[in-house]
Amino acid sequence: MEILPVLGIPLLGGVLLGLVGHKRWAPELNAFMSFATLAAAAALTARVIASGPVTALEEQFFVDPFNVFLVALTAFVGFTTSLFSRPYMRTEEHDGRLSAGRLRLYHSMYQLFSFTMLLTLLTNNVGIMWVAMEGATLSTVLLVSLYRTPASLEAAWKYFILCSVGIAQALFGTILLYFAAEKVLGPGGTALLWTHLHEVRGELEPTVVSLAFVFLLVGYGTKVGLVPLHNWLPDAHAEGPTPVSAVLSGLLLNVALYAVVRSKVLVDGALETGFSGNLMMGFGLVSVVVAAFFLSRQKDIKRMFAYSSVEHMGIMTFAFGMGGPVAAFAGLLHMTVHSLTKSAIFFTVGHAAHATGTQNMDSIRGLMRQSPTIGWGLAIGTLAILGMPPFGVFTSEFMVLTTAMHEHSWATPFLLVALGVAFAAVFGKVQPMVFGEPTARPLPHPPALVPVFVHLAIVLMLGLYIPPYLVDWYRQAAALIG
Amino acid sequence: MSFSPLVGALAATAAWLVIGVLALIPAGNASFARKVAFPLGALVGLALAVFGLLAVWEPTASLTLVLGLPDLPFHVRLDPLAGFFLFLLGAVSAGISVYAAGYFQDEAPERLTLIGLQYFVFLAAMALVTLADDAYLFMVAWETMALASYFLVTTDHHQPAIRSAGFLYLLIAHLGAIAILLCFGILHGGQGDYSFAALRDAELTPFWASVAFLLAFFGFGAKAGMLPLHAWLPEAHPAAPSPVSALLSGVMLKTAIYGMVRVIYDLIGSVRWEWGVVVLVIGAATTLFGVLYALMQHDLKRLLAYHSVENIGIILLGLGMSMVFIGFGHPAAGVLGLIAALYHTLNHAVFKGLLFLGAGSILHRRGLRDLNDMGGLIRSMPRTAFYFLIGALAISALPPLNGFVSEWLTFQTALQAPILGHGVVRSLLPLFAATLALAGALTAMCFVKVFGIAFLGQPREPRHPVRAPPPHNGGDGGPMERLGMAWLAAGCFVLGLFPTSMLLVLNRVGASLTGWGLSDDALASGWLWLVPTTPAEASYSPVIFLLVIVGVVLLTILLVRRFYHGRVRYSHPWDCGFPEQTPRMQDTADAFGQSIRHVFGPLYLMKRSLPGPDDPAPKFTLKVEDRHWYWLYLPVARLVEFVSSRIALLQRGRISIYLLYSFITLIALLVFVR
Amino acid sequence: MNYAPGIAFQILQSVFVVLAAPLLAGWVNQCRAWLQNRTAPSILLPYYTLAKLFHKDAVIAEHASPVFRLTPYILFGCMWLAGGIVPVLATDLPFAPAADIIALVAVFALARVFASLAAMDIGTSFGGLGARREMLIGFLAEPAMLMTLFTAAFISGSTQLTTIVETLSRRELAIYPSLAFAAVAFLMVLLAENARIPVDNPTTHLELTMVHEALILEYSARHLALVEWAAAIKLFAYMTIGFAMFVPWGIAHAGDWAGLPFAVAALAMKLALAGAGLALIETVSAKFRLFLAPEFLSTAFLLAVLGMLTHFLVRG
Amino acid sequence: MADTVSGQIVNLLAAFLLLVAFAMLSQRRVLSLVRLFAWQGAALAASTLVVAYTTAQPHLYISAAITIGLKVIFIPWALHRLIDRLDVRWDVETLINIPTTMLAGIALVIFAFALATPISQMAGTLTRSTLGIALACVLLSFLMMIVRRKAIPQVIGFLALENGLFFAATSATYGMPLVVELGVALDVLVGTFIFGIFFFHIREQFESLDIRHMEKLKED
Repeated sequence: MEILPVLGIPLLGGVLLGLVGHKRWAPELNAFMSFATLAAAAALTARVIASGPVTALEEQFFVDPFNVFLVALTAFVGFTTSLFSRPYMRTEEHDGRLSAGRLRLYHSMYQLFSFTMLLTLLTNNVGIMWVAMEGATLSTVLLVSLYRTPASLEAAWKYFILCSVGIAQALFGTILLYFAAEKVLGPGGTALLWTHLHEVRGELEPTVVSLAFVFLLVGYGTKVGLVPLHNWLPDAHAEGPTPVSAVLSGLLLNVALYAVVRSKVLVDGALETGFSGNLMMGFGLVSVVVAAFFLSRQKDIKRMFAYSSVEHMGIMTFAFGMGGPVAAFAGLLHMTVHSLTKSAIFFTVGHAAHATGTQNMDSIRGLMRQSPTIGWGLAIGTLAILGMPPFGVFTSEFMVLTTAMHEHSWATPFLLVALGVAFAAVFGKVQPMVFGEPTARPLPHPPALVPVFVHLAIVLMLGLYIPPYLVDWYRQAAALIG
Repeated sequence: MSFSPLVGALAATAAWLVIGVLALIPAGNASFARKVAFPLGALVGLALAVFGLLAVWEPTASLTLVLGLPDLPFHVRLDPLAGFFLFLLGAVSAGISVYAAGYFQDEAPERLTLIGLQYFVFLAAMALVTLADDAYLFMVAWETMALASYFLVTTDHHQPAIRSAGFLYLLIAHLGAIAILLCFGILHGGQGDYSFAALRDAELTPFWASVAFLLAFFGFGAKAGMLPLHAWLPEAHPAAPSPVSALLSGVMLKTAIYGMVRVIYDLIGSVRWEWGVVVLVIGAATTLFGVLYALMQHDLKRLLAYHSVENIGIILLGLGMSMVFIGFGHPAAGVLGLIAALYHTLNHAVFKGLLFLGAGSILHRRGLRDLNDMGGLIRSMPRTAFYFLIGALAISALPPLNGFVSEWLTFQTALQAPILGHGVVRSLLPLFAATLALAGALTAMCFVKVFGIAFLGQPREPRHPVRAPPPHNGGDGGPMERLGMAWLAAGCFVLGLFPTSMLLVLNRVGASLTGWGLSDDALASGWLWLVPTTPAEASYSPVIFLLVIVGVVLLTILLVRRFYHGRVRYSHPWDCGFPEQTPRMQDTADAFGQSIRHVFGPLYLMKRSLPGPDDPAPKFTLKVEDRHWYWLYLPVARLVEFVSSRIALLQRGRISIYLLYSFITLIALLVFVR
Repeated sequence: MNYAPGIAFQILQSVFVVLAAPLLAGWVNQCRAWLQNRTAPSILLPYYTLAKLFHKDAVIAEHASPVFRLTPYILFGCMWLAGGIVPVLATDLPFAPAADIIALVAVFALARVFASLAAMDIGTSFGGLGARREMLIGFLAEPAMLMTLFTAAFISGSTQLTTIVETLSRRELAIYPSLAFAAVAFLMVLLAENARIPVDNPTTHLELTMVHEALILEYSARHLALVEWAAAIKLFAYMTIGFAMFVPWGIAHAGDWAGLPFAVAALAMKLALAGAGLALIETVSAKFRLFLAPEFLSTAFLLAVLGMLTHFLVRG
Repeated sequence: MADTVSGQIVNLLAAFLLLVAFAMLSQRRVLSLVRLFAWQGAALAASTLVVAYTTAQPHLYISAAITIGLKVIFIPWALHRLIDRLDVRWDVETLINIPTTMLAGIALVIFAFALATPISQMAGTLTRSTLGIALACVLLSFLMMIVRRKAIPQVIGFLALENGLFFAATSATYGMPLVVELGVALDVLVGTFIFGIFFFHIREQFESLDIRHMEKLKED
């Protein structure tokens, strides 16, 4: 049973670090636990590739090509973020911003957070998925307010209130789904299991399911950061410590979108009309355009990249909204390359903020001159996230744009204008930071930049050549999404 | 698979990439990059040129690589058009790489390794753009080219001006790429994948074909420096190190022209004459604007960049005429126009590369960049002066060099106007030829100014601090630099004196695109006479030109020495008897352009500061600005600023408002669902 | 066709043009003197000045570059080539296909560029002034010149001077409105290019007004002789281009020795009339200030364009 | 079956729950707000017990027990202690005056009923008619969160929202499976605990629990 270690290790890590999180070697333990999770996830992935979808513990857990690659991605980025957080947290402690006690909280919450995310991905029970999602929110709220500054408290409060209310609506959606399923599958626990729901989705009651989808979309949409519901995202991602921002931007948004797509699959089966697809496309398009115009007014670097996350989540939602094998393939690929690139960017941003002592973009200058690795990492990462070929982000954007052009040609001009404005805004701000006379000071602890260049190398590879097993992995998942 | 030019070209591109990566090795004070990389790159360039030429004569070869998207692997194709542009890329980059070997000798190792990597990635990307046969590989190569050249332009990024130039360059390149992507989308029409073959046989309604044309024209035009979207070119090209500026101006602009020809002639196929008129109007405007603003510059590299804008205008004139003729159903004259445009593309690559290398030598050896600081350089840099003179004569379209041949062909195309049916267009065409003549004459004036002020006359004392102290004796460049310049100068001569060989190559390219070739007695005219249509109509023999002039010059010198004594007496310059002759009494670069400012006054946006009568330190400053900044670029920036400030109201910071947004969205959707 | 007579004719014409040019210059000076009722210098005066100059020692500035010393020979070579191409005595010469009218205009442009460069070489203020003014007039005159030549090219369907002469001389004596416009435009361009009175005074040394003189200020002895000779040939060539386009009758065909004496006579008569006309224009009009030259030449350009448009409209 | 005694009792309790929701919306003092919340919890527990008794579903007893334990005893007690420790006794200001909020509330109830009627016909459960009321409770507590200016009333609004959801679950489908019920209850518990921590931090940073201090993170 490969599923249990994948969930057990982070839970154990959370508890263990809860006890010894304040010790000097706590970051190493944290990294080791994340590595163990990665190893377990790799074993699970190998098994799913070999023998197809797996269910465990009398169908409470379910793994198919769609969520196994997300599990692998979550474990991998979780591990690289833990590597990055070692020097980062030590520098924070060295600068006196964090006490040992808070580090203990940080490390235990970090492991619990990856546990909740993996649980959301692996569970077959839609209710448990909601509970795990709520757990993810709870575990990161304290992390966002780790610094106890007025700004971080405000960010955490907004994050907690908005997300809890959002997720509460998702619970109502889940209840309606359960209600519609129970009429077909009869009472008992099986009505909440996604596999059963998937088989019987044709016979679900259309009106109830569409109502449920509205609540689910608005609920989980708040967690994804779609525009009218996105207000918490820039504050939460900017005020928390950078490893938290990296994990939030890189992974939590993907998991939320995974939940939305899972419910879209069910709703599509129930309703013949493209109701759910159009809704997601609408939200996606509005998110891309509004986020693009937000970018040019930012002063704080992490807030800017948070808005960039909103924009990319908009693109993914638009892609999954369009439906069809190519668009779904593009959405999955975009999920992967976005989380890899965005986490790499946050790593460099973390080190840059430490080197210059501020997150205000106007006073960060000459990174390349001060420390070429951080400078080049940020430059290449920014170019990758802006969709410049030969990086993978362009590949998925190319597929999204080309499919959009001949299915929904009315949407393409908006997308292209948004991409152009986003490029001008972000690159206009990052270029002066990377070039010019340095304002940075050397870091007390050497920056861990190996993860950055590993991520960017993978994204570059995905831009030029997607390995065949990854291709049919995505294809099966895309067929599943339909 | 058998060895074909396509495989050879791919091997050359791969070789460039390998050299680029190897150049990163910092061992031994970056010895690989310093000593081996650039000459090796030049050899690979030559090989690529040979493969390009071979490809023109061989049937089209195509290949699919294993890289790329799962359902759209990279397609690669080498047809005569791609072969010609590979030849251009290979030959010109060979000369520039040899020059770069000498130029980058004394670079700091960490800068040199980066320059080496980006330089060869840039070359490989350009080769890939020419070889690409599907929309995805084309876009990847296109933007990698923009990216690599961006990092080259911002090598010494400590100057704020260079940073803003780099940003503007990459921004407009990216917007252009977005327009091209949209054009491919429209061409696609819905079925099949995105390979060029599928795009070719997707039939389009005239409306969508025109939309695709406009998108392609402005997308590639943005990269070529066409009028409304040219503002980045005079900023970005001078900012780069000189060999890179030569590559940017000489070769990269040509990949934009290649893209334009590939999309309009090959992918869209059915060319309409209205498009030709649009291209002609914008081409004429670009030409005149480019040369008139070049005359106003006193920064040498900025002047050369404006001339690139002008020459792109000339190429567009040729293309426009060819599209008008093809649109009206006269493909024979259309092919002549296309050949004139492609010939000028090659010529411009050669002589603009040579001029930038010359400017590079002056900057590298003497640290001088502003024309008002130069003077009398011919005495200390005779060889550079000689090569620069050849480049100047070539760009001014003076016989017997190559610049004249392509302008002459463009004039011949214009003179085919009477066969057109449409009254207005028939009389418009010669007017466009007149703007070409005006631009040619103005270029001649501009390069008299450049050569006269920079190389001739007395050395002026530099007003701007000399940035790079001259590392050597301030004389001519090293052997490699001279070899690079000699190669391009020889190119000017060969292309000027033996145009018929290149005409045959271009005829095949034209035939592969439009299915029509030149008339057979044009092709049978032997190497001595260049005949575009029929010998009776027009013919031109550059060889006889040169022989007669050189013969007469030698004959006169002999006769004068024989019959009359050759005695010479050296004394002070006469200057109507004025005794104290100081260098400050010579013309400055701005003074030379004064008559142009007088004649074309309203075109310029002049900011002038005249000293008062009792000003102890009178200082006259003149700044000529480009109106387009105020017509197009700043209004767009202000619009984006306005929209984003309106949207920023969405995030006012109050949590109750955020909750309200969520609530209203929920209620709205629920109402919509019911 | 056998080349012998063609080459013989070619050499004959080239030598004839080079030798006759100073005669034409002398004739124009003589006519001007009579019109201004002063005693005219001998018609051979230009030959004497050339001979005198060739005997003197050349005085050159210390730091003159090779460009300065080579330019007189290059100017002479260019004008010699122009003389060889234009059908002065005979059409269909071996050199004729070497260059058409566009190449001819380019040859004059080449000569102008080298003259300006040589003027700037010594680094005196007058050299720069002369070069700037020469290029100003040059870049305005070239489009006008090309448009006049285009009109003739459209009528005869070719840009080769030989074909133009043959088609125009065979046509019956009809007055072409387009050619009339082109002729006036050509005359204005001729005046500007050869530094005649309305645009520039060939004989003046007044610094403020001189254009052509400023270019050759630094030359002396044999270099000055060659430059003056080239200027004379240029005037001769311009006149013969005018004859070829507007009064083409009487030019012999290459190779028929019988037609030669008649061609020479016809040429002499045309040149005499043209020289007198030029002298008349010079005495009647006064020199513009420099910045009226652009208006003068843009009217020339407008007339040429009008000529071309009438050709299209009238010809239909 | 619908009009049996238990059905009437459940409807009665549902009506009481709606009344409490309205009362909370218009309440001025924090302490009475907490007491109303406790009553709401009690009503919810009672209805769960009735449903458990009539449909003899064992897990409903457990869920009723959890509700009583959590929402009637522990959370109100915790809130009381917090209010004493933070001595936030003064009454609660609202953004919009009470009458307009009440009108909005009524509109929301009507909308909720219009939305829920098609679904309740299909529901086979005894308490299907109360689905509309549950949805109304959810929307009302949502509105309460929007209009409150202090942190604690906002949190109480959120907890009322959770109550509404629990009630919807029991009325639509006789409650969620036990493991989900436990999970949700755990989340609510941890949520309240974290809210408590936040109250102390906010109090320490801003000296008051007024949310208007927390408006600095915005786009200028």
